[in-house]
Amino acid sequence: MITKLDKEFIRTLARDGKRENGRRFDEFRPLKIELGYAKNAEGSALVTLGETRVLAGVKLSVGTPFADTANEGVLMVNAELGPKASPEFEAGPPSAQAIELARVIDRGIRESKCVDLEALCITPKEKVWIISVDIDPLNDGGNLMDAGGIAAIAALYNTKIPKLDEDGRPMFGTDAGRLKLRKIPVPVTIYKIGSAVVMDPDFEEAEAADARLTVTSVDGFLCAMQKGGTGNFKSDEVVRVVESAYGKAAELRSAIKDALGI
Amino acid sequence: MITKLDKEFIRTLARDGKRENGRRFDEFRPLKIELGYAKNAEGSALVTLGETRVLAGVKLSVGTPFADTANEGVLMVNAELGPKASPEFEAGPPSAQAIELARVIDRGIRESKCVDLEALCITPKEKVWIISVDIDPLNDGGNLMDAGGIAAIAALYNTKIPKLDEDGRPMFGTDAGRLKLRKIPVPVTIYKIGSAVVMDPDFEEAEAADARLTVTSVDGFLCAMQKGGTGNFKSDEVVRVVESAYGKAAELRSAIKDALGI
Amino acid sequence: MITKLDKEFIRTLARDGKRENGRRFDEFRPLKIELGYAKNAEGSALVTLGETRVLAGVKLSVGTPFADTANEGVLMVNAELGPKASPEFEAGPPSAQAIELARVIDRGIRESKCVDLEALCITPKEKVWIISVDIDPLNDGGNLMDAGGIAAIAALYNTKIPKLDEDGRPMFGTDAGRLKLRKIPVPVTIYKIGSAVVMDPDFEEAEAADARLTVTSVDGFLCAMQKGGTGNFKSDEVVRVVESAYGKAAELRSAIKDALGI
Amino acid sequence: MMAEESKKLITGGRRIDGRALDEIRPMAARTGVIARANGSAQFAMGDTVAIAAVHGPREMHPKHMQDPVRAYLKYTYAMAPFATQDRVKPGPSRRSTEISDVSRQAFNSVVFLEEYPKTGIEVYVEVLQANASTRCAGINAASMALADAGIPMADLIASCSAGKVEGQIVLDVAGEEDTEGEVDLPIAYIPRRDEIALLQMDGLITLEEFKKALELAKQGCIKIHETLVDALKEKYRHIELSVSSARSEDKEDV
Amino acid sequence: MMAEESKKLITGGRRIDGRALDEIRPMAARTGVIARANGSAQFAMGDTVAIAAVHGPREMHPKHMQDPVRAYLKYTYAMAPFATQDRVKPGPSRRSTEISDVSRQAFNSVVFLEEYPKTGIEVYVEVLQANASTRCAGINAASMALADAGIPMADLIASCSAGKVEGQIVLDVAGEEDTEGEVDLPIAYIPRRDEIALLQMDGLITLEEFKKALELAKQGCIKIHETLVDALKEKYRHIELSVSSARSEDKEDV
Amino acid sequence: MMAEESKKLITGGRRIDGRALDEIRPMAARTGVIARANGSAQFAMGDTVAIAAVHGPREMHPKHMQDPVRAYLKYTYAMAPFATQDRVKPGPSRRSTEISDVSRQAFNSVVFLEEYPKTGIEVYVEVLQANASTRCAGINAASMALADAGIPMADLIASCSAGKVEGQIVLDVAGEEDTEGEVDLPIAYIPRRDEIALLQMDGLITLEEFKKALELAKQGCIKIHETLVDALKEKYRHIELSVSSARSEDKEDV
Repeated sequence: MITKLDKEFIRTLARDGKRENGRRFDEFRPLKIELGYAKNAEGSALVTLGETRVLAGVKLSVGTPFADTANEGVLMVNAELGPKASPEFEAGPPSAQAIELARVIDRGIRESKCVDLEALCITPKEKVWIISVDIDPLNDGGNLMDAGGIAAIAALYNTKIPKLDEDGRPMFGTDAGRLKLRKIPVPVTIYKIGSAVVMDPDFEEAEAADARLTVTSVDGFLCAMQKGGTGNFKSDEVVRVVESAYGKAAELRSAIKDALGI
Repeated sequence: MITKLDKEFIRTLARDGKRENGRRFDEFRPLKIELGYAKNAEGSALVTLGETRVLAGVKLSVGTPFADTANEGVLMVNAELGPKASPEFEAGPPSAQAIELARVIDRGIRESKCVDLEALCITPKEKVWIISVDIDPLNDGGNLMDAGGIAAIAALYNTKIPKLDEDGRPMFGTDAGRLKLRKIPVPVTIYKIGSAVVMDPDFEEAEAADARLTVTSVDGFLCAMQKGGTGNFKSDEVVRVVESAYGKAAELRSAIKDALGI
Repeated sequence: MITKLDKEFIRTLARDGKRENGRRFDEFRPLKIELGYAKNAEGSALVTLGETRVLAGVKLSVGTPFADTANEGVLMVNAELGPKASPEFEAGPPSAQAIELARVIDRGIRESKCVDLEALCITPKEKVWIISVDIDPLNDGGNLMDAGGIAAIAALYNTKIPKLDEDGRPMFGTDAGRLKLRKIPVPVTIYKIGSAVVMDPDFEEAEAADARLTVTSVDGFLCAMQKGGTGNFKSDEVVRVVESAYGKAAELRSAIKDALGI
Repeated sequence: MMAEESKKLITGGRRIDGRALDEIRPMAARTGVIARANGSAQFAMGDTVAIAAVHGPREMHPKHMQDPVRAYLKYTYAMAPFATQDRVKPGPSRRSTEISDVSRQAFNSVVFLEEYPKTGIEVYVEVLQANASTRCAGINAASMALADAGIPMADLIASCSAGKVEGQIVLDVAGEEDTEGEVDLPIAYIPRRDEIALLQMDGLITLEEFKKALELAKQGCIKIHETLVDALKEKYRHIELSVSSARSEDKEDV
Repeated sequence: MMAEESKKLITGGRRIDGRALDEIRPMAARTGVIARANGSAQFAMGDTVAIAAVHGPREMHPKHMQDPVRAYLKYTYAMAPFATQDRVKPGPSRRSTEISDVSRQAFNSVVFLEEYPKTGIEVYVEVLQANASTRCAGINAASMALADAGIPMADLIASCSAGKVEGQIVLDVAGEEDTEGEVDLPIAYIPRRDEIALLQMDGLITLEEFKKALELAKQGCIKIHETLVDALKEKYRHIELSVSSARSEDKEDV
Repeated sequence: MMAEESKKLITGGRRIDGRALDEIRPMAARTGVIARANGSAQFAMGDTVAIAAVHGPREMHPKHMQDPVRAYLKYTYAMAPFATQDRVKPGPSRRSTEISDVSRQAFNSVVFLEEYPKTGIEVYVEVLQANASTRCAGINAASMALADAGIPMADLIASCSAGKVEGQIVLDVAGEEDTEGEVDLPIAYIPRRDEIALLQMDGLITLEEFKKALELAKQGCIKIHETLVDALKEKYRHIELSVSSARSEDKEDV
């Protein structure tokens, strides 16, 4: 946690249009994506945004589909805010914060329909691929939501589908082809500090914020949103903020595509 | 919790043959049963006993039978004492009190054999109906045991069995016939306050009681009993108390039948 | 827990080559094995080592094998340090101590290959025997590790495999033959008290110890080891200690064989 | 398959349940439904029914969570096991944990928590019947229950969802619109401050559509806010009546 | 099927295991079986065996559960994993939670808890072998263990069950009577006060049959009470012996 | 089957990955990898990678676990869900609980806990990639992280495993050696004191083989110890550089 004084300082700066780190309000820290960082995952990516580092890993397994989507694979996103990443995180079952992180990233991916779940059906009603995306923050330097969302999509992009043995069990390490992504959903979270709105806060800025709005979008469409924090947005402010998040996502998307070599 | 003084007052009144609410010792509060209160349940009933309100809902699903009763459906009763119903109830896994409530109601229903479990077999050894009865107290105004037991049996009486689709899964909202009840088991709990024994206590009376005995009966037979509380009954007192509970149950049963339109 | 003074006393004695109980450093308390102590178990043994009493029970069930050992039965060892056995043990899920106890005993049995798991396959890939060994300490008088390990192996030796009914379910109480043991793995734990090393400590000695090393062995081979405690062993000391544990195990093994009537 | 394709959710500006695009389902709002709570309410919009109880302000447990300068607001959203087609296992789920958390944050901005330092104010919401927009119904019930408990707030929060169904923006999605529709956008709104206290969105929507949906949801909240206020007035009318009749009795005594 | 029908549980006034209708299975009772407990005992009736340990009175954890005027009595009933045909998963179940609770309430009425304010008295019962009436065996073991721990009680509680088998009222149901019988009625009884401290009943029984079964169970408890008392006397006999021999040694010292 | 039999793990004194019998896989060690921890490090041996963070010394929660004379050392070993072939369910397992406990005990003997009474020192180890010897890699990472946090220790602990593969004693088992090999013997060693702080062993091994394996593992630990020291020197070199450059700046200021 940061002190009341630090919080005040950040808010005063923000009122004057400034950030302690010298960045513009809508300026992200340098983004770095390392694909294949975790070799036992079918896909993985380490995303660095300044001091923030988030590792995402994708594991595949074979299981039964849900009854109401009997011809589709299953996608699950999980996040743990393990105490290694921050002195604030506690051991134990996922906190509300970790659950929100996972669910917001999950919805961004799911609603964008970027993964063709029908292509992950092996035998209708019986066998489908289960995709588990695990978000593992290594250091919480602020803005885990965006870093985690980018790590998840990069890890999915990096995913190789294993071949199946004669009993229909995956042979890990083999490669029967890449998981195909139809779109690149990108989350951008806007933080409200006093009356200012900033992007990609570092840890102290995130702590000083009153509210945040995560907007995940693909080309042409918003696909998921989530407001958080005990402060609020005016209703016209929401519209402005969503527009700027959508614009920034387009910018980030081309950086991500460069990093992925698309 | 009530104060020691309130407790003393209730006990003194009871010694003099009186109740603060003016009722006779064996007098129940007005009983009201609203069937079908929860529309997404296959059966439901809201039971009102004075300030006490208990909602019971029945959900059906298809599952595998237990190995030792391969030709029978499965009946399960569950109760949660969620904090909404009383400032005394705590969040978290079911307390001993909630477990006892569920199990005593469960035994009353099960031992009476009022539900024909064999009629709930779909395919022997493979597929049977699973009946889940959930007891959900909305307000704990005393005597949850009897209100809950009546709500459970009324909800079962209200239950429609859904049709099955071609994959053998229930089509919720459809109606393939009523769940048939062969009997109406009714629990009556006797509370011992000092040397007095009262029925249907309100919250304060229940708190002031030393012991209680729940007697569930059907026409001609007792079917389940449970003593609770840290006080005791003399052995001849038990016999008298059981007799009066059995008598009162017959009285309540005709009121219930009226309410159910039987 | 024992007092600091008691601890000091035990350590001082040990420095002088003595034990309060008068035993030699490498002297076990009298060992007693009662087979078949728990009649509803397929196999059981109550082991007494002085005041220490440990009951082990074996239950068999039919289940599916692990995918990577599709032709083998499954062996599981579990231990609970229930509060009955000691004022120090707490209620709740297994403590780290209980988990270690179970896992060390498990490895001793598993690595010795004394149980022929392939003989426990009923139908490859589909049905195998699941052997659950439960370690249930009745009184913690020190050295639960060795007493528990001996109880486990004696209980396995005592195990009758039930016949299967026409549905392939075990008919408990019937006898289709004994579980065969190919070897008798015996754990011996060496405790380091100051610079002394003692075997089979009573409760106070175990509390006063800095470190321990459990060495499980069969004829000719070590099969599992585990160091515990916040103190350490010098590296040459480890070698000496392992040798003496191996020697003592041979001695105990013949006592155990006598008790089992082999 | 063909049958499904031919089934239209919107025909001639009317929805499958007969509503206009900007029409909320019939509402029912009532306070004082749980006698042993400090405050309580039940709120229904169509077949979605939620009940809320408020305990406190009371001593906060565990003690280390006491805040010396304000009350701690706890908000628990839960489903009755029989509220949906498939039975809901009791106990918190990931979904309910998230909804509880965003709802708690929404109320944090209106409840005057500083008035009750060191205490806990506990809001328990249970969905008795679910047909879409359950978090909205829960917030509306909780709003009334907090008012019923006499806990001071800057305003009543009202909550409503908009959605996109067959390409059209509609208010208060329900039934097949929920399962077949393209977008769900639940918000919570504070009319007096024109503030959005909760906002979640799922599904593909353009910026222009979003603006339209947000505005529609806001208008829905304003209507719901009126309903909540009316229900609370009803309560106070009863109290007033009792007070006046008490006065009459006083007179008779004289 | 035919075989089952022809199998009679009662023939000529004798039960399948040879007992008379009002006969308890052979009992074995022993104290001091767990050296590191303050008090302990093992009680068997036929193939049902329970062991009990008592820790305390000792400081109560967690502190907020301390009662300033009396000890808190904790009672935990558990099954050993290998006590039944199907392995019992360790940890509390709904069944064991209920049995623990009704047993705790029973002992609350006889233990002089006021003698040890702020402390906890913890009773741990484990069923090592189950063949019906396990809660009864547990209570009998716990009774002795509490006495063995020197904790003052108004009386020893004794527990026994009656049942209805092929229409006849029998004492101490066991084996196939348990699975095939019609009624199970476990009670706990305090002879000195003629009080019923625990009573549960399952199965269809008439009022008249119930009266008969209750009376039979009560008589069973009285017999068991004698067994418990004898087992405790045995213990004190040992202590007396040790004391006298200690005295002899004293003399020798002189 | 035949293929398996013909596959040799050791041929001509060389292992399947080309290493000599007494050769450790390539190592990579780095400190300061988690900015918000007091100390942190990452350690890799071949494809086994572990990361460690140290928080504290800081106030110990819960309070009743505070030790008035020394710090409480907490050690948590965990696997990333994607660290192995089959996904690892998050949360502690029996395996991870045991490894955490024996690792904690090992560090207890070197950390000067008396310097920080009443506090907690928390070590969190996560295996990012598992290819055998994960507890060893974890201990090596933790050793560096503790040093990086400036927590005084008698020595750095180094950890390595030996094994028996096709009857031969080898150092740092990996890959198919782990699944097909006969014995795994992980140890943790404190070179300055010649003490074994952790020792576990699985598999059939003779006394003579054990002596040889223990000696080999010890030699492995000594080599790893050098790597850890070098990585820490690297860190201090950076600090020194910063300090000298800071001094230069100071000068310039003058």
